[in-house]
Amino acid sequence: MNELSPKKLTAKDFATDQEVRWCPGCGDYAILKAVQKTLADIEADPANTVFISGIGCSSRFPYYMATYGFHTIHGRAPAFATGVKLANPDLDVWLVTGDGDGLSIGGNHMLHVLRRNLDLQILLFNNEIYGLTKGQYSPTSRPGTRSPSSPTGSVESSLNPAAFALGSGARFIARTIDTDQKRMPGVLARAHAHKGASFVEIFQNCIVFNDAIFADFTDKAVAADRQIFLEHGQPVTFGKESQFGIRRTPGDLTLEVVNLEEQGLTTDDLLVHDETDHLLATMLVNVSGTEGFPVVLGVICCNPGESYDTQVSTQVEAAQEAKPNADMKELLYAGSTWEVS
Amino acid sequence: MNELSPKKLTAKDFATDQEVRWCPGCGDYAILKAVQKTLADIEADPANTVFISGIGCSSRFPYYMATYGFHTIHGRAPAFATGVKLANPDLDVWLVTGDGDGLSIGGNHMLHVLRRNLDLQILLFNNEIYGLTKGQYSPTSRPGTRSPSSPTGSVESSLNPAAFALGSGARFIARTIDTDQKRMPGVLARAHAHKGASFVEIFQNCIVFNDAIFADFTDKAVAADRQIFLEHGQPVTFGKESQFGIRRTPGDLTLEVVNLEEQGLTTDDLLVHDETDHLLATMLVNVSGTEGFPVVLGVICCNPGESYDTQVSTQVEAAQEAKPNADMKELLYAGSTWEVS
Amino acid sequence: MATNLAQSQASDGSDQIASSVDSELESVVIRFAGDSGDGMQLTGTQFTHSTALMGTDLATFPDFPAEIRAPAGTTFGVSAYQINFGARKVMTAGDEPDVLVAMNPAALKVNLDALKPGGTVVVDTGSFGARNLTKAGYDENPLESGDLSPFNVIELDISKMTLESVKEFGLSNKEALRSKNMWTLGLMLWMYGRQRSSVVDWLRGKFAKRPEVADANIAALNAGHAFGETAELSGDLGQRTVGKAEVQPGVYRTITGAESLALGLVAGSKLADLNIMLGSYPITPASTLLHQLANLKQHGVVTFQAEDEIAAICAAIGASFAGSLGVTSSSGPGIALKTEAIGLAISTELPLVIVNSQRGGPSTGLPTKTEQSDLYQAVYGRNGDAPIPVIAASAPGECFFAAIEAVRIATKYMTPMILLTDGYLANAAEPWPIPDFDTLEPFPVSFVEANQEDFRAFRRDETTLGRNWAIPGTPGLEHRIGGIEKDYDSGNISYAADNHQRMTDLRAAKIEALGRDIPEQGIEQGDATGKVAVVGWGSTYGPIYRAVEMARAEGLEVSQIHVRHIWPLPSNMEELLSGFDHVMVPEMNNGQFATILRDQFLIDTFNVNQVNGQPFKVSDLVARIKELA
Amino acid sequence: MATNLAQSQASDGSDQIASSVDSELESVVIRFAGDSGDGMQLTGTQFTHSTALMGTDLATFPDFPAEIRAPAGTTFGVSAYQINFGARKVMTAGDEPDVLVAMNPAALKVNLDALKPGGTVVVDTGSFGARNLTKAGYDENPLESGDLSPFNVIELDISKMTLESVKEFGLSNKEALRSKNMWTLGLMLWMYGRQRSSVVDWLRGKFAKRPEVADANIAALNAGHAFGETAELSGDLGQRTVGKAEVQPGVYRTITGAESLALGLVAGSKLADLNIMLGSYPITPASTLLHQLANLKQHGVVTFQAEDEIAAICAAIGASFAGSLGVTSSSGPGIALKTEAIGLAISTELPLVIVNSQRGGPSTGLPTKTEQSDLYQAVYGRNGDAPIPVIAASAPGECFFAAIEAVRIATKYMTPMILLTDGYLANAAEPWPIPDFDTLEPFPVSFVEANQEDFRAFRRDETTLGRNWAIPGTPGLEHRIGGIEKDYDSGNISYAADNHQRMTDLRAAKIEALGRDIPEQGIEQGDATGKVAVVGWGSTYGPIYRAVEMARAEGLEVSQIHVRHIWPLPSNMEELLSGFDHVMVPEMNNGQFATILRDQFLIDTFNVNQVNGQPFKVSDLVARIKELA
Ligand SMILES: Cc1ncc(C[n+]2csc(CCOP(=O)(O)OP(=O)(O)O)c2C)c(N)n1
Ligand SMILES: Cc1ncc(C[n+]2csc(CCOP(=O)(O)OP(=O)(O)O)c2C)c(N)n1
Ligand code: SF4
Ligand code: SF4
Ligand SMILES: [Mg+2]
Ligand SMILES: [Mg+2]
Repeated sequence: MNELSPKKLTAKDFATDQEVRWCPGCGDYAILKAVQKTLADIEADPANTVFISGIGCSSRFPYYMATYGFHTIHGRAPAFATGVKLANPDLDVWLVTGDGDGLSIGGNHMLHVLRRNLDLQILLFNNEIYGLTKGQYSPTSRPGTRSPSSPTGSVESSLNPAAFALGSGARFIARTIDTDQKRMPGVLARAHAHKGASFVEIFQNCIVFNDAIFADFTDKAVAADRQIFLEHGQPVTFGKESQFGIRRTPGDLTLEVVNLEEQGLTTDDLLVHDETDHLLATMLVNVSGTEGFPVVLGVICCNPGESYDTQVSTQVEAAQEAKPNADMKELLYAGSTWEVS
Repeated sequence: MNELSPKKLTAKDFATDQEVRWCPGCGDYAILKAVQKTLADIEADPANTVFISGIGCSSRFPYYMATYGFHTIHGRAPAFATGVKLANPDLDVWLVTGDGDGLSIGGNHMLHVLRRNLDLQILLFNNEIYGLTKGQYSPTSRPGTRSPSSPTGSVESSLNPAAFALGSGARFIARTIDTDQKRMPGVLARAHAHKGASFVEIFQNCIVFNDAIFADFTDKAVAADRQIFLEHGQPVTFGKESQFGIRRTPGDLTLEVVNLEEQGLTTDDLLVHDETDHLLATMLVNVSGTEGFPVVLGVICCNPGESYDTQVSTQVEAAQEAKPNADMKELLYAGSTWEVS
Repeated sequence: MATNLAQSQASDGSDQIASSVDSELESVVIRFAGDSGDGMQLTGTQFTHSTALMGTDLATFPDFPAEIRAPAGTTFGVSAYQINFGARKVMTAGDEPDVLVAMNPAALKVNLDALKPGGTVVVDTGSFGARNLTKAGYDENPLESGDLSPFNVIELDISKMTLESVKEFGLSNKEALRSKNMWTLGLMLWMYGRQRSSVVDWLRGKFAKRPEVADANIAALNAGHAFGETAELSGDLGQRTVGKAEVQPGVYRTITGAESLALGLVAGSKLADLNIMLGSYPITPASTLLHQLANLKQHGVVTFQAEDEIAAICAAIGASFAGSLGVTSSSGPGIALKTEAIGLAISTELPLVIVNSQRGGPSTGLPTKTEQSDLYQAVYGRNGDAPIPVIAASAPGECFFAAIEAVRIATKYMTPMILLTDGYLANAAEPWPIPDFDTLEPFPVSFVEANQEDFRAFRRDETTLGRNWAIPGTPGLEHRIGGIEKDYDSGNISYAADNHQRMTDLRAAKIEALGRDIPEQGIEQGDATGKVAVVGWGSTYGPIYRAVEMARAEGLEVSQIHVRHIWPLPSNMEELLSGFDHVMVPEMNNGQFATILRDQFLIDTFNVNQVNGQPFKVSDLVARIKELA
Repeated sequence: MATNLAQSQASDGSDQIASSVDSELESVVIRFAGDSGDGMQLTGTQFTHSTALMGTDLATFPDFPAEIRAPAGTTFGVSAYQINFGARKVMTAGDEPDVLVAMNPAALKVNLDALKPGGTVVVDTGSFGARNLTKAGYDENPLESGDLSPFNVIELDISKMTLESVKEFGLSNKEALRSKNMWTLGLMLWMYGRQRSSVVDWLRGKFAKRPEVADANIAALNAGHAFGETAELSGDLGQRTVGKAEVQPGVYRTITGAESLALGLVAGSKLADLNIMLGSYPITPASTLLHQLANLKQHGVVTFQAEDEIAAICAAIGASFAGSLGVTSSSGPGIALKTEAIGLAISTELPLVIVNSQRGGPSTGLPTKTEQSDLYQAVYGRNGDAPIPVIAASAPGECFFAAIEAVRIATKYMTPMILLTDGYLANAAEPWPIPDFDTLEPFPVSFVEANQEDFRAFRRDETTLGRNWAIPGTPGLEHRIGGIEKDYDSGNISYAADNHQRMTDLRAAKIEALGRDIPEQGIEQGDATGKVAVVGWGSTYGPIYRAVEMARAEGLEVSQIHVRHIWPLPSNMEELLSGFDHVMVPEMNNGQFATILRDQFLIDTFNVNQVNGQPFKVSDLVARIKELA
């Protein structure tokens, strides 16, 4: 810990002197602001914090954080993060990636870092497009997306990042929106508090190549009716007057949207969010945003388990305790030896 | 189609003259037999059939099939298969891979071939170990597995291949066991009949490095009580006398095991398997084999959608129809030209 | 491409003529520079197009930032487009611009150094406010500080005049200002007597769905043009005439390297009688080829945007296995990822064209800058003894022919092969005499026919050593291949020591066989013996051509040799080089091709290396030639 | 390693002595061959161990099939282990065995060709049934056909005698037969007068949980030994004495290259005062290093079995960034996958040791065979101008010192570096004088200290040009690095043309600086000038040593130069080579190191290339030397 800076840091203290190089109006600016605020809120130590990214517009992020940072190569950030944590588990690691970086070329590392449950925060900036390479469709782009590489429309199904993460064994899943400055720092703080791999999908607007792709649920006019912000232990409601809710379809293994007043129901009839329930999380992210269903935001799943780096350290420490005098000489002389004189 | 061989082929006709090079007693032999029988059953045309594999003991498979075959490089078989199908969508492609090949180094290609829904059959030989490289733990190895690379026990969580496949958007998921010669051909034939990516996990015994790892549900003595073989539209029962069943836990979003007689229930009270239900499939593969739950086998999910290769062909054909006279000259002269004389 | 035109030369050693004569110029270099958002690339392209349509020869150099759209007004957000056009063969985009159009202070700051002394600067004073000056890092307004005194400065409030010209269309201020580039283009078109009609057509097409935007842009274009015509600006802003080039008769179009490459691959596939399956993953500056080919489905082209570069090449190899022409394309870091799979294609002897659009390295390097530093990777960069043919394209239009040659080699020799281009070639444009496709020699492949008795997958042609290509779907030829060493005949796995030696020798012999099948190395300019041979490859063709031409004009005994076949080298190469006292090898890398020449022929080379992301300057090359000749 | 021992030589040009003398032999080569399931590797290892314990010098060559456990009785499932041991310095495992132990017909079939004329064959007749003969592809029983007449054949029903010896332990027939190898080992130990005690200890340890199995194996071992002692087999099966070697005094152990490499890396990390973080993905023959290091957690070693080779190297780079010694290890195809990331390590100037255990290529190639064909990949195989130091280990025990040198270079020069070993080195064993760790010079790294005023991540040491290493967790040094070109001072992104040139030059200068810091190239044997210099690198050390020694014994004017520092080359290399009329370069590849020598020094080389998965034969090398000397 940095003993020389006892003074409480503000969001501004986490900004670097580097000029920010995103397109004017890009959603990345808002995320940067929220992350800087989060670090101030959680009283992060800049010396102990490392931002690691791959390649993409989003992956420029580390340059703008006054912490340690590593802008690596395309898709491999989770692997670098793993090495950093194995070398020094005390470091606080944040990973910034995009839908192309993290789910196209980097899908495998994403899978395995989640499966292993390395202790870090993964921020996936999902703008459903390759920004940096000028607008080709990505694995999260919707079928039919016209782009330079799909002039007659993409014919690929889009990946649901949260469902993929859950299938990969993720234990913390959350979602937020670039412009949601009010709630994003809270979600990020939760991700940080979770010891293990925390996967946060951030809906991010690429104003140049995919403008307004999330407008159907982020526009102010529709936001209240098209977004659910989950809270653990709370009944799941939404709408301007919390007039809607989600409940288990009676007698079926599904969820349904209800109108409390119209259907004469109370919040007691509603699903109570249980963030420790992996299967409920899977259900929620699968129905999220489908016909008639709002988009599910907030902490969807938080079901901690021991982290990979902790377990590795434990084994190393155990070995060191078991052989406290392990030195080079002992090692060189291990096994049978003989002397020639 | 091969017009010269109207005679019906037998399983033997699908064997090559190459000496089979697996360890004596390896589960791969049984799978080979079942696949050869399946091809005979479905009257496959050897000339039109291609087996593609990566690297591993399992990936030696193509050498033993009297069809076209490509033993490629580690983890990349899905990508080769994609190229084959895009070049010639009429070919019938089978992909053989292992838990290391398909889920460790090849996890990303697996994800994307499933997401795109390329029309092929994927046979994942899961022996929960790296066979060919002499027994290191794999992504499906259970935590604590001792192996040359984890002498004090692996500290990684194991991946559930079927759950991962579902999270990746797979539309056909099935499971079978190497020794189950009776039911495997039926499962494989179903996979073949499904147009799109069919993912079949085969529990395979590696007698040398991971012997009997599946014995707790494959041993004859326990098989009936520890396996569920799903049938679409049928109530889910198991046990020697079908005395057990699965039902939805009343009032909860979970499944539970019941003893029909003891609990005074009938098959009408049980869950009826619906293979088109993606979410039910996710539930089933997640509870499968956990405390008190048998292992779920058979066709778990079959919910077809248009395949990637078909859609690509459709676009190419549409372009060709729209410009039936597209020739090189037209192409060279496209755009503005001027003449210098 | 290399035609010997006798002509007068600029004295400063560059591929351009000083603009001292006002009325009739032989060639002019203009650089348009502005914010990324100012549309300078479009302006440049449209100017190029109008110029080309008039039968003027030209070469261009687009130079843009890595950022998609950097914040307005910053120096790192400046985007530039340079064009050299003239009444004679133009080989480069010019060392130093005669005219710099600077749309804001940052553009001025970044580009002023390049301007030739006495050159003309056109600035938009409307963008020289305090905010923009600060952003550009100017403490003082350069228009007032005297910094510009060595130049002819033309100060115009382009912003204001643009707003004025489009006000009738009711656009927002922001939107209206977007037409600044068209106003400027109008002025420049007037200045050099080019037509506006092609620009108008293009605007109508581009904004078909927003006719008011098209109208505004056209109005701005016309206003700029009219300003030139009506404003009483003599001398500095007078109209110049640039003569027509003496170019060969024929039908022309403008073409960039990426376009020409796409056309060449399609042409090659037609000559080979195959469909193309391109597996690719976006990466700068290679993506353009993917974009181009994605639009050519009507020619039987299938494009696969893979999840990564590895999947891209593996899919291409799979497609070749199944009987298509597999093609994959990327740039340095992406090619690096393909290394393992290239080894498989070599081992299984399947045809494959691998296009590398080189960019600044190592690692991510300078993605939008040009470089030739992936030659080592191409020739040597694999595990095992894994030889592979490598050729390099040298000019935008020539990419077409290089691509055809690549397809020919890959299919005839059943081998993967690497075609090197670079960021400069990909983006640079030139007028291109459209070739007559019917005169090109076809080289159709023949797949093994069904039910051959005694078929063996690894039997091969005795001359080319290319093996049998038998594709899935063919009855009776079922066989299996893979990356483990194969029996030289059946293709079955073989661990035999002798067989491995035999196959290793065979893979080397295949390359030697190809060496006997490629054209002898010619000489671009100069005699077959002499003092200095300047040996180049790739996109340095233009600057080297001009430099050698100038040196020769001064009477120096120097010849130009430009190599397309990097590996194997043409069979007469050693003899050719032995005829010169000095072999100078200019490369935009640290001497990679020189390594090959030195190893192969044990000749000393004089390496001229520049690794700064920029093409060579003609004047620099001339100076280096003088050191030797 | 190279000690000049005057000694008599076998006339057939090999590193062994004909077994013509019955009582006291100078050296003997035995090859144990059997089914993969017969435990030949264990037999060989145990024989080696017992032999080494007696102070006899030795070298071994394990050669096993790619299959894990091929079906019993097949030729492709034959596994062999060769040992050369003797009363003098032993440099190779021997060209041809004096004694072949063949546990079944397939083993006989595969190995008989290698046996020296007049050599001895020990066969287990119990396994020469019709089924096994057919599986091995024998139409006729070779024991009856006369095929073996050139040899001394010792026919023993080892199977039956083994069953007999273990019958008291109540094992199944199948299990009992597993002890055949111990019976055979017992016999061979008796024959060469070695002790059984170390084998007994090992069996007790290995089967600690199944004492009945240990007992059975020990019984078989003793029975084989007793058989030799009691059976009245004179001559052919008499006891031989192999004298002690005149080896340097000291404490010894046997060591394989993989073991020695692991120890060297740990030693290097201790000398550098760092912890190791190895990122690796299993691959033959590199996995052993992962296995070795996974067992050394008590030395602060962390091992990460990554999901693939890319993740493995990226994690290692991440660990270096965070202040560990990042190490990654693989073989050809896996190294290929690491190419892109190596570029990043070069660009970010982080220390990293990349170990390549070479195997037969290209592509999957021959995974269990040895080769030196990844040198091009190591020196040249990257995009961009991306130089990296490369060194090669030459013998099992020497891997220890090569590894230390690798760690020294990587940390001192802040650079990734490649250490080449190969399949032969990884598996071969030799007696090793255990070095005194305390005499090794430490080279502790110093991280930048907290809160430095005016800290710049890319400032560097003036001599080594190694940059500042400032690690996360250190207050006041927060900074960001990446793969885009960096400002030469601050390390911030820089697209400036001049800066890119400067950084490119700097990366090249770093390699030159290292060139001044490595030892001058020495001469292993012979004079500093002469007719022929035999220049080798890597695991060919042994055969080349013996070949040069023999040629010199015949009076030829030949010297041996063995290069550890492949890139950069030692500074005196050019001068050294210029002192010879001929430079012969033997390589187990198609001439890759020769390319470097030719390019660097413009000298002609006489390349001796063998690419068949096997080490050179001494006799072959001698013959090639004679062509020149
Ligand atoms: C190995 C490699 N392949 C390809 C690229 C080119 N590339 C850079 S970023 C990118 C995609 C970026 O998309 P995403 O991750 O969604 O980030 P965004 O720009 O949208 O924030 C690609 C394909 C590269 N830099 N390196
Ligand atoms: C690029 C590359 N990395 C590593 C290897 C080594 N390798 C071969 S197979 C294998 C794992 C095999 O495991 P799995 O896929 O589960 O197959 P199994 O042998 O168990 O059937 C590995 C690591 C390789 N051949 N190529
Ligand atoms: S291209 Fe899109 S994602 Fe990238 S900086 Fe611009 S707006 Fe943002
Ligand atoms: S190692 Fe295991 S998986 Fe491989 S062939 Fe042997 S038994 Fe089968
Ligand atoms: Mg994106
Ligand atoms: Mg496996």
